[in-house]
Amino acid sequence: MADFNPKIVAFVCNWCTYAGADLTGTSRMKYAPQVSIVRFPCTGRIDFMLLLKAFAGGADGIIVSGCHPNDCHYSSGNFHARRRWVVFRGLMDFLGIDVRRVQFSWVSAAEGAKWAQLVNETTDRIRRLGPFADYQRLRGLGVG
Amino acid sequence: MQALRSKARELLATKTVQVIIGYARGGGGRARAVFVREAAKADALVFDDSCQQNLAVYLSKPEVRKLGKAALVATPAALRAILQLAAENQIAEGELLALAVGADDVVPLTTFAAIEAHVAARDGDWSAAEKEELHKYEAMGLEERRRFWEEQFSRCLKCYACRAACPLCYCTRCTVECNQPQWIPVPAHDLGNLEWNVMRAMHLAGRCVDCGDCGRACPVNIPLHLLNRRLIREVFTVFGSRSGRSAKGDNALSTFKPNDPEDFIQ
Amino acid sequence: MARIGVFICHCGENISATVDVVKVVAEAARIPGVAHSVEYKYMCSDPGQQLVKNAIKEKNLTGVVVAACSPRMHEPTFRRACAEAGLNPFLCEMANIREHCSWVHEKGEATTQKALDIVRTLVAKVKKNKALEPIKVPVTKTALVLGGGIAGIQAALDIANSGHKVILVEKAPSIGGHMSQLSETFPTLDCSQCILTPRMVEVAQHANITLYSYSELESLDGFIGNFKARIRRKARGLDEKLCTGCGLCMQKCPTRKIPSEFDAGLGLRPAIYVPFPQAVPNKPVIDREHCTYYRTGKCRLCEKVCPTQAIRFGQEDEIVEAEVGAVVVATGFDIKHGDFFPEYGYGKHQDVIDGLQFERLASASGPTLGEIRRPSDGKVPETVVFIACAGSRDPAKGIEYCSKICCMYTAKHAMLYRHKVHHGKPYVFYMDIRAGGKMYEEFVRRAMEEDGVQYVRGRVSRVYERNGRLVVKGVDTLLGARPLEIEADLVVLATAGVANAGAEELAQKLHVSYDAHKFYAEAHPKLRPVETNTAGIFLAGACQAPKDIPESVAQASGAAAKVGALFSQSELVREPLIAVVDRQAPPVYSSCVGCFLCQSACPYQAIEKEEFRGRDGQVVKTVAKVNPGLCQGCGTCVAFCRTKSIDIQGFSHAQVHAEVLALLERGERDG
Amino acid sequence: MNSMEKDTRLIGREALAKLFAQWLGEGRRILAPRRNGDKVDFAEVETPGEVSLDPVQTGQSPKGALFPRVEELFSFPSRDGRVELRERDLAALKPTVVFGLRPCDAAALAALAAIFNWDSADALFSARLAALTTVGVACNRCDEYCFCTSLGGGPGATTGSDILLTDMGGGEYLAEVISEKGRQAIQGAGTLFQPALGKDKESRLARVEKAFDLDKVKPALEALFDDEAFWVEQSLRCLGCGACAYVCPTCACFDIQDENGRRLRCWDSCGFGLFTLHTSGHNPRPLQSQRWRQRLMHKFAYMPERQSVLGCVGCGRCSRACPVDMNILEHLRAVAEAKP
Amino acid sequence: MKTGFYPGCSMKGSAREYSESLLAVARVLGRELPEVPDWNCCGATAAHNLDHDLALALPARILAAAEKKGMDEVLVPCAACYSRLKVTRHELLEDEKLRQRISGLVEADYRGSAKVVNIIEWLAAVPDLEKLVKKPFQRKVACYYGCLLVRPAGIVEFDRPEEPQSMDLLMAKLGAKPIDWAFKTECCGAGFSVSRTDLVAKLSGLILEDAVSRGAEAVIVACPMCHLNLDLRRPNIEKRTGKKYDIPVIYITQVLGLAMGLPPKKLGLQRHKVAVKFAPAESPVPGVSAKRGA
Repeated sequence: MADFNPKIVAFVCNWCTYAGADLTGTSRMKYAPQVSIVRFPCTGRIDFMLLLKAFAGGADGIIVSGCHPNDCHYSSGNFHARRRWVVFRGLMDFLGIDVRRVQFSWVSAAEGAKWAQLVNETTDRIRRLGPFADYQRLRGLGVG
Repeated sequence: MQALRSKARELLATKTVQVIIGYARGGGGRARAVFVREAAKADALVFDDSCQQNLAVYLSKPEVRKLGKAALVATPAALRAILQLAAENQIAEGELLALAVGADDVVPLTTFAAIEAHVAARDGDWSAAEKEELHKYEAMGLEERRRFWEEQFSRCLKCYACRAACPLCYCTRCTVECNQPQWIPVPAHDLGNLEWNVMRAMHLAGRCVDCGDCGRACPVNIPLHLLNRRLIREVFTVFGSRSGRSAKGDNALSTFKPNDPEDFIQ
Repeated sequence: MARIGVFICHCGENISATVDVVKVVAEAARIPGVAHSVEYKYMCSDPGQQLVKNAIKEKNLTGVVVAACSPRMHEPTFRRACAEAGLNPFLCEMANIREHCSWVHEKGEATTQKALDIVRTLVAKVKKNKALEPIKVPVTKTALVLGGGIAGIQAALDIANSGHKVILVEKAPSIGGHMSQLSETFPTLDCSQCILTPRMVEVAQHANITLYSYSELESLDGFIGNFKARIRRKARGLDEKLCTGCGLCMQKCPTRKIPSEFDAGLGLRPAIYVPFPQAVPNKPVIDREHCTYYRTGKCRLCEKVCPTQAIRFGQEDEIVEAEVGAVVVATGFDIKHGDFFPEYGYGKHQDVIDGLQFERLASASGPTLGEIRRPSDGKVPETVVFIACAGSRDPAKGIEYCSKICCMYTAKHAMLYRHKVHHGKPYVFYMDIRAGGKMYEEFVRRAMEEDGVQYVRGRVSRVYERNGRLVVKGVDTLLGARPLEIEADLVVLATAGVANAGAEELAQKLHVSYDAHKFYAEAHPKLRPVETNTAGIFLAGACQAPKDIPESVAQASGAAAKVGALFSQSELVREPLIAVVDRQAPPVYSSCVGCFLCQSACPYQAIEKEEFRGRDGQVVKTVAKVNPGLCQGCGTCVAFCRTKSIDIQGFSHAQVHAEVLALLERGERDG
Repeated sequence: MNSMEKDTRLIGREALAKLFAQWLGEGRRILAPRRNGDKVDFAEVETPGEVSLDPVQTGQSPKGALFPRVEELFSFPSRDGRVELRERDLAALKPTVVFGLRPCDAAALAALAAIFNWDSADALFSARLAALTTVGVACNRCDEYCFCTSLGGGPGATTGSDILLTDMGGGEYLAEVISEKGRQAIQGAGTLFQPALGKDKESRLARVEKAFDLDKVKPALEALFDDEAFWVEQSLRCLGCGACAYVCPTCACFDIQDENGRRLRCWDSCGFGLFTLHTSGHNPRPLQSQRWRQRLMHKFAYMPERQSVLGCVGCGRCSRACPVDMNILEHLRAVAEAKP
Repeated sequence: MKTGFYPGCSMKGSAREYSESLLAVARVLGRELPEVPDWNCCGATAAHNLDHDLALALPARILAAAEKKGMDEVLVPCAACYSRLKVTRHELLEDEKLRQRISGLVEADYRGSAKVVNIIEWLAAVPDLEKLVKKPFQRKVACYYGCLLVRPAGIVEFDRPEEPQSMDLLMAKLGAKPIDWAFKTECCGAGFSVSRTDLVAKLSGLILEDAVSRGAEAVIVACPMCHLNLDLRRPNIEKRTGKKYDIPVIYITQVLGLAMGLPPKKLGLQRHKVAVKFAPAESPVPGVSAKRGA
């Protein structure tokens, strides 16, 4: 699986993680290029449907990251997001979908290094898990 | 049952309500919903184990609302649905009264407070069988579970009977009907079916009142209620809240505690 | 049909070093909807911006994607450029191919491919962008200043002098803050009271300033330009209008042995008191905890002696409401009382005191009338040891940060001691001396060289009593780490400057963020040092971090200037990146079903109910509505909405959905 | 088609198995009622053993063989902005035998064809139909939901079947070869059959009583069109799901969706509020009562008018599938007996 | 809660009375104290001066063994051992890679479930200890914590590093009167107890002097090193200060034992160099020979 280049989508909030990822850049820390970032105002904005869309679109893994608890630029968006993800993970697991494919994280604007580490670790994990074939297969099934 | 009929007669005769939403004998030994508007027809009402449907679903149907103030023959699940609908601003105090039918009596519940009390007094855990049913699937391996649901969903027709039967699927525009952008594929292919069912379950998380009508309504027998059950337990064990218990209660997902668990967050 | 212009920046070498810019330009040109695709060395330069402007006009572009640095860097730049070229600024997006790509990946195909992915994503997004108009909200031209220390006073005066109304709220009975407690101030050694009290009086007399002393903020709602403040005026126990401040009540009060807060516990005050003679307002308060009448129901002596019958025992707290357009938080700091270092014996030995207490000892208005006498027996101390960094810069036992003011005031203390006790021997134990500031270093040198203060570079391990004297056990690291014992009569701890006790609670009332030490967080550590993350709320003084007087004053004036700028316009223009609820023609009105789950989720109480009535006047539908003033655009409501009726401008469903799909397209797209 | 002289024979279980083998050998796929859990539905089988004919009706109709839940009409993959159009390869459609469909389902094929080939012939549908052979099995049982006889059909009706089998008991089936297609399906299998020797199926057939007078229905419907109260009353219980339409052998409403470069045709239902929703937000059928009316009108008034065929064959599936026990038979009776 | 007992070398040698008294007390408390199976040297003080891996490996092996035996906590009465085990646990849990490497070295996996507790923590956790006091130990005592029990603060996270209180509180429970003194956590010179006895004499001398000058009747210790230096090295101390000190040095467990009314012999009091006897006003603790010297 080492040669497999996973597609990973990162849903991040504008104020902490996006800024943190900027810091990774300004600090010139290197990380795996398989991850692409979609910017949101807040993790609270991130609709679970988008995660489904990402998988349906062929993502092998997903990162969702925002401000640490109590750091939310909007004071509580990340708290709502956190609850949403608790439920979402429960459902995914019950449906037999490997929750390790979605990595949730808090990365602050000061944690450039943590972002790099998060991306690398997630990329490695997804590599080990391999392509999300079970899900991508579904695109084709059930059409006469 | 006699108690129910006479109560219904009284309520209609005294014009306390304009309609009784209850059960009548249907085809093939089934019970079916009936809307009794004349005291004389109250004898059509029945109540027994075949009366499963959550009649609260009719509270958001315009034609039924037009009939005027209703008395709803309520199973425990229907009572919970009424509270949840109230909590979500769909029905107001005094718009209806609930008839909680007991072994040989019928208790009219005229206020939400009364319904809350009634529900609280009889609130219980799932039966051993119900727990076992859920556990059966959780005991499966991840892959086994995936195969199971993939097969189940491959049969889904996207007829939306699950949605239509659900008292809390009262939205006049469902996410699946949004096409700018198209959130969920319209066709009933495997991907569309999975996304539809995930969305349905997620949108009921913290709201589902556990009546099981989604599963019962499914013409291809997909055990949909299990998805809701799984999340009901998640919400209860993790956030300690249960929907359909209060007419004011906040939805578990639109509230939070600063110290909610986050062991899964890196 | 969309006509998108893609502008790819080399950023000198910053991008082109690892990304094949030329290839990205070529590939981007083939993305459906892209009408124009070019590269340039420095897109943010004037010629670069000109490139964008010209293309907008010549190719009449419907959207612009600038692939360069982070939007957090130059989004405003290019949006402005677009606006100047006649394109709605919100039709411009930035593709971050520097911070998120060229800087973090090695040169190679994968990196170029990712740059292209990012561009494609933003092209897909911008195609869904809508022209937006800025939101205008009215501004109430009254400022609320919280805290009547020197920072609050300065801010209040500056705002008032620029012609705007100010409400100054101070929780203590008098304004003045810590500065009023100080003896003399470094580096000039002029008397603190002498320079402060005129300002205090000016505040009291200023036509534009309403002073609420002995008051606290109860709650703050609303948003920039339109805050609603509720202020609790604590019951003084007297009618301020009648009281002339004659002070008779204080002289007659039988309960006199209460440790004075103003004298840092070294002096005593009666139960009805003004904290200090020059207090503003010069009206006493009754300390109900100690007052004999409140405790026993008897006495009322003050009431009897009051020449104007001003005493009001029954008085209760009063809540006043005020509409303000901006808030300046100047609630100051506190010094850590007690001990990070139990081994120093603060609280155990009477003669181990903190810096503020020494200020009072040295102050002419203090309990010893300016003579340095130690608390235990009133003796003039022969030897005084000052311990700097008593808690500061000590992650293990104290706090990480440098309290900043201690080096200077310790030098000042040592000096003052020598000036008052000529034969006295002052020692200062220090880690480093931080005397950055105009005339500061010189000041410290004076202490060492002219006033013969003994500076010992080393830490103190403990202070203990040995037959009547305090033994200070330390080490002199400059003399070969030699253990050192000094027998002292008085030990002064430069304890750390810490946030106020109530800082956290207030922050939550104000919805401003704060750091790990409960100091309020500025919007940007360098470029927005006086703003908070909450629009319309500004910071002044030590509530943000320990500061000395000049700094606090400077920042206060800065905050005042910000407020002035805000008040200079009658309408406030805000970015329209906020949530909106779907509206349709009757009989639908809106796809919203009015479950109002969004309402409880909204952090800003921005979701309101709107009722639609039919011809008969009956309410036919109740749906959600977003208050554009309150909404901050977090979008939490959006993710909750099952009918997808709430959307957020700038991050709309259509936009993010398109982004996600585009991101994963990667060219191939078979059934 | 049925003008030729009657060709009736007998066939036993084992022979049937051989016939299945022959079909598979000819490269046909066989769809037949197969049990899956507590449901019996049409699915691919290889031997008669897999076929389950015990329930009165399958849960879903066999219409999927001609009109799948989701089907690709054509695709238009695009790469780097260049779009290519790919027609569907009709020749690749597998010849199919639908075995064990009931006479009502067989009759339904005509209704489907009438719709798909009404104004213009639907190429894909027609190709599927051409490749389809129907081997019906007459009903020897029925239930309270059956009403084929009220609509001119019957438990032994041959319309739409290429071959009709009747279970004569003792593992013997009476086989009526009805059409040319039927004849082709048993070509070279003559030895598998015995002569019928005047055996008659009538005695084996279920009794389905006439439930209403069809002639009254169409005029009654037209008269009732504006009787809002009537339709509200009739449909109060209806929740507006699509179960009835999706199990119906004749319902042919569909939606067109473009997805990942494919144009898909998928089932739709006039029972859905969205079905008639205009872009403007206006909906000519905002209420369920109007949609229920539409359901009946379309099947019993519009189709006979436009396609001169009924939109219903009386299989009763919709009534069985309905989560709230809407029984179309009752509603038709009500219409027929209504005094507008 | 299964508690394992790590004696370490001194408990078996120079500090036998410490473990004797501990076990005696444990018996009264009804607490089992099984030794960690096949325990080895903790590595103090030499190992961490020589080889970092070794310094971690030795305690890691001990902890792994305890964990394997299902022990939830390991009681380490010797402050030096305590420090080593505690530091090792901290470092391994902080750094997963290191944990794996060291686990490899000792061919045993330590996951951190077995915690490390010192004698004071362990006793403090005993519910209403005071109820077991038969003979209140009514003496003015100087609670001497030494260096290793409370340091490094960030790692041991036990009590206040410079002004600890836990032993004082414990003593108060037993009826003693802890004095406020200055040398609670000063160094006794343990590191030099063999190589530079002169330094030991100097440092320990200061400790005794302060305790005595503030009227202490006994110094209470929770560390064999401290005891050795304050008790066994008493002659060196007296030689250096030219003063005589009768003040006994008693293990915390011995005090508890006495308070519980256990016979002094069971507590090994007779093993001390400095006899445990108090000012004539009080009767000497029964059963203890009054003679000085060995």
